Amino acid sequence: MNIHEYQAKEILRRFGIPVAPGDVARTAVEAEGIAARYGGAVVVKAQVHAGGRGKAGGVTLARTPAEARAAAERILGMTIKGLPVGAVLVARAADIASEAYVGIIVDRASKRAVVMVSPAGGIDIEEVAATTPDRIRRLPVDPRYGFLPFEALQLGTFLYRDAGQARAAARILRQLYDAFLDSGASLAEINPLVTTPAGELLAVDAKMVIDDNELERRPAVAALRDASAEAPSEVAAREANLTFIRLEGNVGCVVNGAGLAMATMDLVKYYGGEPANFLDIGGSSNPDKVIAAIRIISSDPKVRVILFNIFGGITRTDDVANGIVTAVRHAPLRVPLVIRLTGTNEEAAVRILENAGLSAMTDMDAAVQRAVALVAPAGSAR
Amino acid sequence: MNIHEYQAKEILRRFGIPVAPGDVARTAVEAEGIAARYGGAVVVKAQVHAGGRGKAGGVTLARTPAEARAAAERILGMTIKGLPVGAVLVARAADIASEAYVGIIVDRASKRAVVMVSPAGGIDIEEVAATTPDRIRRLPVDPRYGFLPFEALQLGTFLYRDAGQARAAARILRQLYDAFLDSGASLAEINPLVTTPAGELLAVDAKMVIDDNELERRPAVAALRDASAEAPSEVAAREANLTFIRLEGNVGCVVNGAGLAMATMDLVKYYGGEPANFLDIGGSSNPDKVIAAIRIISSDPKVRVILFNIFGGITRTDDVANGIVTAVRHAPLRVPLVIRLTGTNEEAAVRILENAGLSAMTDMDAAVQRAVALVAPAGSAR
Amino acid sequence: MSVFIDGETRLLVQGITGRDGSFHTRQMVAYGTRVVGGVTPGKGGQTFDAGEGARIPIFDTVEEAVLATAPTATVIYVPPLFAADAMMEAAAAGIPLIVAITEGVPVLDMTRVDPYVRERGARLIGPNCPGLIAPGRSKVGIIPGSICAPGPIGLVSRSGTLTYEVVHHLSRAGLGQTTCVGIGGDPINGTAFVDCLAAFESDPETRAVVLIGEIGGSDEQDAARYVADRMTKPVVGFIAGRTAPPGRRMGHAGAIISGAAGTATDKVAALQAAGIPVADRPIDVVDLVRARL
Amino acid sequence: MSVFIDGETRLLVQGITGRDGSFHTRQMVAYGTRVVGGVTPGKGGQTFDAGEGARIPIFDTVEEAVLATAPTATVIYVPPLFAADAMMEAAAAGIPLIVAITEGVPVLDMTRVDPYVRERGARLIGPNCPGLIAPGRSKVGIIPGSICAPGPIGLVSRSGTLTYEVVHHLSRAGLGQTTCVGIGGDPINGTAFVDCLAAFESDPETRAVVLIGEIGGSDEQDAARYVADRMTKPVVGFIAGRTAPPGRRMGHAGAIISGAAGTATDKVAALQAAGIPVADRPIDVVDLVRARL
Repeated sequence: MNIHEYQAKEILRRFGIPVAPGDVARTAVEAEGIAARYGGAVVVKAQVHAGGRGKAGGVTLARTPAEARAAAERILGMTIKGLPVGAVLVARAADIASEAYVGIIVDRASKRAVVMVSPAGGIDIEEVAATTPDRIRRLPVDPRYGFLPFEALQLGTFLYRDAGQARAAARILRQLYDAFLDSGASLAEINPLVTTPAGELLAVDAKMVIDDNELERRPAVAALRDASAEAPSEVAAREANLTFIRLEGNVGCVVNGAGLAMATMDLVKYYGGEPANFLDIGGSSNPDKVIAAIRIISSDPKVRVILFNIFGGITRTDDVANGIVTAVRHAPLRVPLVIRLTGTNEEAAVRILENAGLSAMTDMDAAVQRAVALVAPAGSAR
Repeated sequence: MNIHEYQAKEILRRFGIPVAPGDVARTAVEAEGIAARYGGAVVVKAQVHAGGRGKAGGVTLARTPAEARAAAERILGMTIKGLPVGAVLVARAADIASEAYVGIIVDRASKRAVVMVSPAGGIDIEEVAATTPDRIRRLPVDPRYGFLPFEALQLGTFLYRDAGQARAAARILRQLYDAFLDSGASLAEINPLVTTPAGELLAVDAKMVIDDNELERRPAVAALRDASAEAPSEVAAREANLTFIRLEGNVGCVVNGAGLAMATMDLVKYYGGEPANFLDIGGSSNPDKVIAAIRIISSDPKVRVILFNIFGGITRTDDVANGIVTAVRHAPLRVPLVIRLTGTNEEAAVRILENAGLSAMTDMDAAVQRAVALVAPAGSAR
Repeated sequence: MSVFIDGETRLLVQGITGRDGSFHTRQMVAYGTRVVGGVTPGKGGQTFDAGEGARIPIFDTVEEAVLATAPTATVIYVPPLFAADAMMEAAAAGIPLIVAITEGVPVLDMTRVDPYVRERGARLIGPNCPGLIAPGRSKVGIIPGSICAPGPIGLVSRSGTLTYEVVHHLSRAGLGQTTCVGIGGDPINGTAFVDCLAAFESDPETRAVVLIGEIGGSDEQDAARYVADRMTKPVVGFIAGRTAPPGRRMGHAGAIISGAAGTATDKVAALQAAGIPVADRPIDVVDLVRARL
Repeated sequence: MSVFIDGETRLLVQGITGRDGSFHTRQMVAYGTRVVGGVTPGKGGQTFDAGEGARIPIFDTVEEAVLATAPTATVIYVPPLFAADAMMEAAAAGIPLIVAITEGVPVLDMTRVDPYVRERGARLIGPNCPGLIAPGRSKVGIIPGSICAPGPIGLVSRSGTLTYEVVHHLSRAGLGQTTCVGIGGDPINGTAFVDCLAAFESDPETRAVVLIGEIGGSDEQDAARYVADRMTKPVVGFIAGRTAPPGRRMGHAGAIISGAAGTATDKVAALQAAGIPVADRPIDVVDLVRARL
């Protein structure tokens, strides 16, 4: 789960990290008020779950409250990478002497949380890794001992020659690690961590991603979810317990299992089509999930066919068939349906579908080919 | 550092452990008020840093507020093992179906915190260990992983057949472990952990000992110290940064180093004397410590000679000599002084002492023999 | 022979009375797996009716179950927030093979489970995996027995139903399996491709191996290196997720492209560079395998 | 030969600019110890004047010091609440011998240090110990060099000044030492009596060993068992605390009688049962040793 910059900063503040003062505004008037309260220059920043908001014009320096109001007015009307901007962070502009990067991710190779720091802050850390890897230092944290003080000081010393700054950075790193663990995060970063002309360290931008699997035991973190900042179809899918990702094609896919779902998309592409989505109904064969899946995919105007690919193992294919029949009965589909079912209770499933006037196939390749043919201009199918 | 039962119970309550309701009283009237507030029967318990307070008459059941007042009146006047009782805990009496023991200590053999449980609660756990060791289960906690839920449930299952009680005990054990770690304890125990007739678990008595070395970084825990509950001479010694333990003999000992201090006491005994104390002035040769040591030992009316045994390594013997001279000058001693000094700056030390009319020896055995001879009835020295 | 499990495997089921645990215990017993005990705290002393006349004793703790039933493997169906504790409990009790089916285990929990299990010398498969099956001998987990057949192919996969699809094709083509292992789709799991490849390499019955990978991480690249350096038996690959967009989690917590190594393109290239043919479609695995037997 | 250290030992000093660290660094340099570097965070790049013309480079971290000076041992004088971190830092940097002088380290800190150091294969001596000295070769810690003399006796002790008392008697009687090791008076320390006995047993120069124990714990009993089972060289013992009352901490955090095994009586009996003569007085150690050479 993504959380907004202002939410991440609130968490970091709670763990003692010095963060540039700022407040969130949902209207231009609010933004003006915040800017007036701070007095000096502020930065107005779009709060949106998309990278590259700076390039998209979602970050603006404002020297007066009036400028802040105008900036907020403009940014609150924007859509960045398909996502509407519902809030802006109005933060006091910091004087910057230098910028560093500090971040923590879960690293699959070492199977540990890895703390990464670089004195080359303010830019994308992956770019630093690609161009000047010696300017990054990585420390995998042994989960059995935690992030030790001397380890933090090693990293602080890598970032700053000044002993006081190195110590301050070590403290911030350990606070960041505590915030990371306490929030059940899979990523937490401060970029840039700014040094002011007076030598103080200050977190000027912050990002945290929460492991979805942690949310059940961390209700306070789960409450940070801003559904208004997500695509409505993905919100609907999550509420129905489906894993759904919208893509650009026109072949809607409903599959059980993530690997098979990806393989189905790949096969659509292989036969010359373009998948409209990734959708995994999971192992359960709850008919409600099937109904929700059809509704969500149908709501995408680009979709021109819906392809079911169900391999019944735990999933009972007759349950899926019942879900399809119920969905179609309640709201007739505007696009054709191609259904592939095989495995557990396959015969019953086929009977259910045929009784409802629907036909089913048992071969994956054949089903994908038919779905692609239904959307392809005549003669263009592979 | 010892803390009182009522203080330990406050800590356990903060960690979520169900504790029998109770409040501390420093006067009989307060005790009566607390009993009146609870309504039913209460137990009035001496808050004193000494074991065996039950046998000493420091724990009394009171059925009415008047009885509670009378009990408090009596107990607040008591001295248990030389320590005056300054406060009583007035706790609601619990109905008891069964009693268990749960405790955590730091175990030197496994180098770990060890959680110990026994369904034979209410009695001294060392007695259980000696007589029915199979009724105790011990679990050394791996500090790298902490006390794991399944480990706690194993112990809970050992204590109770009932699944709900086993789970409740597991929860209490983990809370106790958290309290133990958070307080920097070297011991934390609940004895008895009572099962009420309704099947609820309740901590009826609690004990915690804090590692002195933890106090500097835990000011809230350090603030629990009740100096009024300690022997005044030990309070004075602690304030002077001396390690001091009062004993029953009449040969006062001032030594640098714990091992040498014990060996000196042993040698006093070997030559037929009785040491009056253990006193370690530590590695520093701060003259103030020497002065405080002489004052503390002199205040014991039993002491009839003061024996210095100083082996100068880090400790500079001339500093010790200066401390002795200063102390004697300020307040002439009522008892003779035997001084053994050897090692660093020995010659200077001897000169300082001789200039002040004091004599010094360099041999430990000779010095101890002389000290013992000074207090022994003629002809009884070995 | 099969790898990791065989007909002698004595299986414990953690979470035997739960919805998934009870269903799959009956499936496993029906398949012939020797399920010797189950664990559900608070139900110790009861028995579980696994069908076919099998009554399986239930214990409160794994420790008790181990003392009473001497299992050689355990399978875990407990809810995600309790799964890490269950894996550690199994390792602490000395069970050498731990198969964690549970999906949705927090990844930070797994950072602690990994060294704990390793220190105790146990093998963890999963979590978020379908388990494994040695066709005709034993099944541990949820892979449907009906689609498998005994034979000379070893199969290892990061996914569930995609595995079934491929196994189904293989079985229908007469290419039975020594063992099918699902290692799971999480970013941190206990057993990697290379562990399974090593096991298949030293299993005399296995004559060829099918490796089914997907986007995310670099486990396939590690496998490619291992095959090139250490394996004599033929390996055939399939990689799911060629059409997956970067930065989005494709269902599995581990199936997310971040960095070039995570892409299907990179993985396919790595496998091919190691001499491993990669199937374009699941069904193409059959011909690629057959050509190498 | 000596044990654990010798004339080739390259020593790092953690906390070199502190009150104790600076004083004892000068003492060690004066004794001839090869002090190659020091660590004080924030003073990296400076040098420490150790007297006798020795200017020792200071580093911010142990890691940097190790890269620049390749120490084979480190001695720790940092304040008690930072000592555990210093020990772990030294072990992480790969230093094989860590001598922690600091007194007052919280015992719960030591429960974490112990496995950390062990996993990295380092030997920890202390904390709360006087360190060790190989007379005429090297000294690491605070044992006064003036009371020691080279010779054939190995000495191991839980205490500081009591050790000096005994060493003083030995040296004056012409019984010099290969090495004197103070293992420290805390309940949890890195090196036990048995570790030192093993080292002395395999050191060709050591001809007899003196063991100075005290009340608390059962390290002396372990030592007695070890001597009976594994040692060929004569061992002489002394136990302090025969007059100590139970339940009171006699200065050392570890010197507290709790349970029968912690008493001096029990320890003396265990040593004697293992054939180890136990001196009544410190000075009696001399005759007991002499009789066995």
